[in-house]
Amino acid sequence: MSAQFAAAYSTSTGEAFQFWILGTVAVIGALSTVLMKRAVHSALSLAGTMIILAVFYLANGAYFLGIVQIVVYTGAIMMLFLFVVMLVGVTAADSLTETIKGQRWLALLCGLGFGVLLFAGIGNASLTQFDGLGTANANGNVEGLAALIFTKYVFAFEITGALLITAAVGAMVLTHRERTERPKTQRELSEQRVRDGKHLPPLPAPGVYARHNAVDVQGLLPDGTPSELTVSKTLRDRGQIRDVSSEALNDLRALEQRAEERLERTEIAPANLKRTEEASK
Amino acid sequence: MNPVNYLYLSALLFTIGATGVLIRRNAIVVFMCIELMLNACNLAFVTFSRMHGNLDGQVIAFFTMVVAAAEVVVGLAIIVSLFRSRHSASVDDASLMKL
Amino acid sequence: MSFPLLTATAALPALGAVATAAVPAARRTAAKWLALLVSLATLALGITILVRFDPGGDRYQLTESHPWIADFGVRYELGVDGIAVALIGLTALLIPFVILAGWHDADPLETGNKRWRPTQGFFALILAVEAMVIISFEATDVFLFYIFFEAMLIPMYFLIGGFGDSAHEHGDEAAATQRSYAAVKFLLYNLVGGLIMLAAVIGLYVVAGNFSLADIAQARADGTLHMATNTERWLFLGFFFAFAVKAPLWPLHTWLPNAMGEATAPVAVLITAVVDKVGTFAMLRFCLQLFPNASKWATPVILVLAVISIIYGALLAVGQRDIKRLVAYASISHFGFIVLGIFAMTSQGQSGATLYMVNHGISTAALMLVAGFLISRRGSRLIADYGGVQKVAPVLAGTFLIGGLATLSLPGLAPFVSEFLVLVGTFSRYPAIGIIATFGIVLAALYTLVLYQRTMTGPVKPEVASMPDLRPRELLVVAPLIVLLIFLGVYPKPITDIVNPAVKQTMSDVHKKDPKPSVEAAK
Amino acid sequence: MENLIALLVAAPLLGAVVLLCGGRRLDAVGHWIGTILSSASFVIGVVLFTDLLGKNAEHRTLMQHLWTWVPVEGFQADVTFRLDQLSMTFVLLITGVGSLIHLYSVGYMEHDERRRRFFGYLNLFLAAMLILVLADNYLLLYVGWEGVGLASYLLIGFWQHKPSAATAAKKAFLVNRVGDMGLSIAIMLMFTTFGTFAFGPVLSHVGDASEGKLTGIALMLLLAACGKSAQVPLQSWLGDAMEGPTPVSALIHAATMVTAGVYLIVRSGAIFNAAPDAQLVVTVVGAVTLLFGAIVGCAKDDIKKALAGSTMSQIGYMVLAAGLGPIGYVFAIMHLVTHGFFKAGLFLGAGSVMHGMNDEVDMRKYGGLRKYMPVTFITFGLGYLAIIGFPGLSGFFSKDKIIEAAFAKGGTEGWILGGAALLGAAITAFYMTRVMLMTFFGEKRWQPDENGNEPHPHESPKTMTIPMIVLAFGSVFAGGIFGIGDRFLHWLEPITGHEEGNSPVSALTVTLATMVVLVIGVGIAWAQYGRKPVPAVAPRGSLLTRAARRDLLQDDFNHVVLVRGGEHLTRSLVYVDHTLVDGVVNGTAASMGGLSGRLRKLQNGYARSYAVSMFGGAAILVAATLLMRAV
Repeated sequence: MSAQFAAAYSTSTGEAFQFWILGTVAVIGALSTVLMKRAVHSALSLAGTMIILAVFYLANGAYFLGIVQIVVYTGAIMMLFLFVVMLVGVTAADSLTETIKGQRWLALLCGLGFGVLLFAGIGNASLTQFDGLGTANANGNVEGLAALIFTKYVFAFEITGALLITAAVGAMVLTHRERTERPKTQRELSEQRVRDGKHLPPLPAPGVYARHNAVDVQGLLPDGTPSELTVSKTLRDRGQIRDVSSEALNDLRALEQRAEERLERTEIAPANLKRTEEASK
Repeated sequence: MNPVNYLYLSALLFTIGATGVLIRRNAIVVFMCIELMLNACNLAFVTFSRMHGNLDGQVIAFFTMVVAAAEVVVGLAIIVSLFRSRHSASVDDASLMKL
Repeated sequence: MSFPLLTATAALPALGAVATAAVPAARRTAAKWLALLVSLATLALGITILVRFDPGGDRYQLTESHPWIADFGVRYELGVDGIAVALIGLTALLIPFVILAGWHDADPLETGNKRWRPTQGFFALILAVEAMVIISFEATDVFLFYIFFEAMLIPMYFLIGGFGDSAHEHGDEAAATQRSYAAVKFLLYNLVGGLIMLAAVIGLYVVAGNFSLADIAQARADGTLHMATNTERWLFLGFFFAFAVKAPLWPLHTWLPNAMGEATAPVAVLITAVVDKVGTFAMLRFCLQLFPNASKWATPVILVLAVISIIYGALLAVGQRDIKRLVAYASISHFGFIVLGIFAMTSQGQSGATLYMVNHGISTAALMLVAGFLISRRGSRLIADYGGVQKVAPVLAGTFLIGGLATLSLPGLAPFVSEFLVLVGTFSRYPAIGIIATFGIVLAALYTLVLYQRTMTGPVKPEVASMPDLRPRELLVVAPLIVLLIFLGVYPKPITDIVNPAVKQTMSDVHKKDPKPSVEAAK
Repeated sequence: MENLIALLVAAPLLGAVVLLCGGRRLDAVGHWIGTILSSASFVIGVVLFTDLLGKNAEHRTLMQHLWTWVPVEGFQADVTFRLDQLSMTFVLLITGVGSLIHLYSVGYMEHDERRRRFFGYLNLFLAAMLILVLADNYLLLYVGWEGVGLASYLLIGFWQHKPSAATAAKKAFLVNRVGDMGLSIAIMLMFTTFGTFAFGPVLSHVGDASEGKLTGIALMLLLAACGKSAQVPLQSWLGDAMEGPTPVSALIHAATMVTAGVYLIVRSGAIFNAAPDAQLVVTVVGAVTLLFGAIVGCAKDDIKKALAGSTMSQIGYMVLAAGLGPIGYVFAIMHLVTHGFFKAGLFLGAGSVMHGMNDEVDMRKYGGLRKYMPVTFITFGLGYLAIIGFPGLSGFFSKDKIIEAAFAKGGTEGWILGGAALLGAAITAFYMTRVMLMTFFGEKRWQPDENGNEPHPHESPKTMTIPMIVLAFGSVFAGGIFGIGDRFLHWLEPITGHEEGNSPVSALTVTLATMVVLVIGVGIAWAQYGRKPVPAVAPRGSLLTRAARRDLLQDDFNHVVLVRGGEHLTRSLVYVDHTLVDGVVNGTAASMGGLSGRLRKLQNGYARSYAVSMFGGAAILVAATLLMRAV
């Protein structure tokens, strides 16, 4: 691989080519992570950037890390992200308008200043010598890493193990809700419902008299008003209730128009007549 | 090409990530930006490793990944429980630090 | 090892404070009696110190010394010289009277105080103040002193802010606002002073390498510890500023009238007669001993400030409409005299100043406590609300008059001796300043007599017509103080004998000798 | 024998303590306790006097050291009493007149429910006054000095429910305090000059001190004397002091306390002798006051205030004499003693008149009282004759000597001072005759008051008349006993020293001149008040009369300059303290509050906002690191 010969001051043309193409894409990915309205898009952009970074790791002679980057980061962590995004709501888009006064300008100013400082720092540092990993990776990259991790860094390694376990336990503690009391029995629940005076019978079913039977359509109450209760709470929360109140009339109007076109009538019958006709059907 | 360019790229990504942390309100995106910053650091470590011709930089990057993984686990757990109680993943909603 | 008498004297009221605070909420009376007994026991220990102290012996006696924070050379070092003994005696003496005078001041039944366990808190705080004041007088380690010098602000803050009298012309709401204003003002003033002092304490450590008063003074005297002139002056100013706030010296005085006006009379006595004495005491003990050259350097300015305090305080006292604020301004005037005596750098001045601290404590306590009894009867602090009290409550008026006469330094009462010593001591070195300060005695007569005339004489006002005379408990508070005022007025020797050697030491610390009379043969 | 001296003081002091702390249970016997204890003091005084008489003139000084009062490095004040001829004279006067007035008060204050306390105060006064004259050093004298001031304050303000009495008491104390300031400065000066302030060392080493310092001391002592003895310019309190009960006016404000200034000057004679400039000031003060008091006395219609003016004037004579130095010291004291008798007698007489006239003090509402109260008339009349210097009576011997001595000062000063003293004698004759005529002669002029109570003039009870009679005896004979054969001169000379001045005029001439001016004064008074009826309402009078009625505008001056000025000063200072001194502090606090309010807005609780500051901080740190590297 090209990276293996990168002990020289300059890298191969292939790597340069790869760097400029993929680097640009990585920056675009990073930018879209920040700028995309929907979290899911951000996550996908980030995943792309990470894959590119994995390639760069490989190019820099870090074979083990490159693979780990793909497997752990892109494979596991980003999926975890996507999972949470789904949990929270894929479609909910963030508003990108800023609510804290001056926050965006200050952030951009700080970011710009910090970037300039970092660039200046790197530019000023006398990074003239590149040793390359030729000798280090001579016995294989994984073996080299293993030798370091299990000798020089064994203590840190053990501690990170502990950290991981703690984090796992912590995540469980945070997300798990301990049941601190006996669950209520059916009887108690029904009694509770009677006591509270809330909706005693089962919730009404969605859909209106066979005209629609989709779950996202509200059923009508006897007086003709649609009832939100008939739609499942999840859909309600997502704001995905379909309003079909005007659909029947539109259908009728379209039907009449078509009929008139066919019959080449010009006059439209009065509305009350139509209604009687419909009723007779 | 001078491999120093990797460092510039790393700096750029880090800055973008940092700015993202500051301007986004969705906690999940903020988290992603933090991941981006961590990855930018990792890139720098890997580059340093190549520069110095030893594997210490890669070991550090490896540890960074582990820590990042742990952090993501806990962070996402926090976000989930926040979302559960507040029905929102906006970091601005948690402005209880104000008296 | 001998019995740690000094520690015990300070620890007893501290333990008493804890015990008093722990008395169950319903048993208010038990808390009162417990506090009184503890303060009396402390008085007994104070008297033991007085007896055990040998005026002809070492400079610091009954010393105790234990390492405390070894890394910074901070030691738990106690020791008393004559000045400290006198002031410890004063403190231990006054606290029982303060407690007795404030017997009902924090009783929820009497005052409607809605605080949690007010009675227990009130008396525990008083005892805590006593403990801290006593240990400040005893400490010979600068750092140890500093800690308690600052710590006593905490209980004082709560005493001022938490337990005012309800005698406010604009009602309880306004009274509470005024009170918290006064308490915060007190705290801030003293904290600023304390912080500046802290900087100086640290500076002293940097220069001297330890905190022991005796060691540093010894090293300075030997010449082994050399301080640059400017360093010494800055350190001196740091210390002096804190003490001048506490004392208080013009123009750092404005917290005192607020604090004394809003606090209950016993707490006001605690402020002016006990706590403020730590300031003047510390000038004598720390400023002069640690920084003799800087003290001499600053003397002219300090004397001018002291004279301004005397005249200014007296003039403002004349202009007050509020009895307690009047006494506060009178105290400012008196503190001017004390500072004058200390910095006149004569034996008479410094002995007089020490004696003045004791006498001012007793006389102000007498006047202020009687004023407190008066105010509690009528529910007003305004002078204009009184008149003709003498007719209905002659004993109250009589004791008030004697307290007032002590304040104006009538010969035969204790403050005269000290005031005259201060004046003579000042005059013999700085005649002009001495003469200006003498005007203070005319003004003192003016504000005292005007106060007496407006409140006690003249036709009886209808509001005071049914005012009861002093009750036995109140008489028990005032009578001993008056007896003491008269006794120390005609026979101050017991105190001067204790104080004189210490003053001699201090004079030699600052390398000053009394000015010689121009005709020596006469002596 | 020395040990008795302390008893002199202790007896009345005990009385004061017992009476003031005793409570109501002593109400019934309190006045007798007071009287007995003051008489006891008098008896001890007499015993000591006989003891002194039995000794040689050189050994007539007894000292009693009681205890060390203020022992401080380089400063020694002892409680030591010194009884010599000078203090003995005073002791007898104070305890003698004092006891008589105690007796008189038993009757005078009979109807006052606070009589016990009155006697307590009187005893306190006696004790303080005795400390004053017995003290062996100036500091102890200062104790007595202020002690009598306190007693005077309490007694003038005895009827405190009257605002005028309370004000007068306060005024007396304050004006005296100004004088006391002089005394304390004098003591300080003595201390810096001599290192001590005991009489013996100071007075015997006067010669070693510079004249400038001595003049300073002397002038400060004079200031003190002016305050206590109501001399110009500190005389304004004496007239107001008449608000006190009459026995008080007789004892304190006529016979004893007000003469303390004279005592001080005579006692410090050595200092004054060495400071001629100060002496000149003393004589001027004395001369001015004797005329001032006399003029004021002429215009007052209030019998007590007329007598108060007279007191001022007579003490002016004494101060004048004391200012003359050794020529006059003895006569100053002699006049002081005789004055003590006749002025006390006059005041007691006035008190007796008031007692009979329902406490009326306006002489225009008297008239013809000689028929109603004969004893009072006779004793008052004898006092009157004594004070105007009727030949053979006390005043004749003492006052004439002073006038002689004034002339004997020599030079222009002698003429001026002598002239002033003569003029004073004339005016004295005038106003005393006026008082006499308006009170006891002419037609009755009293009217029923608004309640319809017409006064029924009557003679006073025995307890009151007996002291008056005794004092009248003193007024008549004391001068003769002292003056004839210069007995008093020989008695006092060892202490005060004496010189015969070289008078430009002979003693006989002076006596004759005095007689002439006396006749003129009496004649004018007779022409104005004896021949024609006295109007019951005071006529408007000339400008001088009106000014004299208002104490020659001194009070108005005080009011405008001192009282108003002082009020403005204190008020503006209160304002300054509140707005400026406190304002700076509160302003600092407010600006701190404003600043923190602004800073608080940064703490908006948004984590992102804090993150920006963290990020900014990191940027600054990086910049700093880079800069450090670059440098």
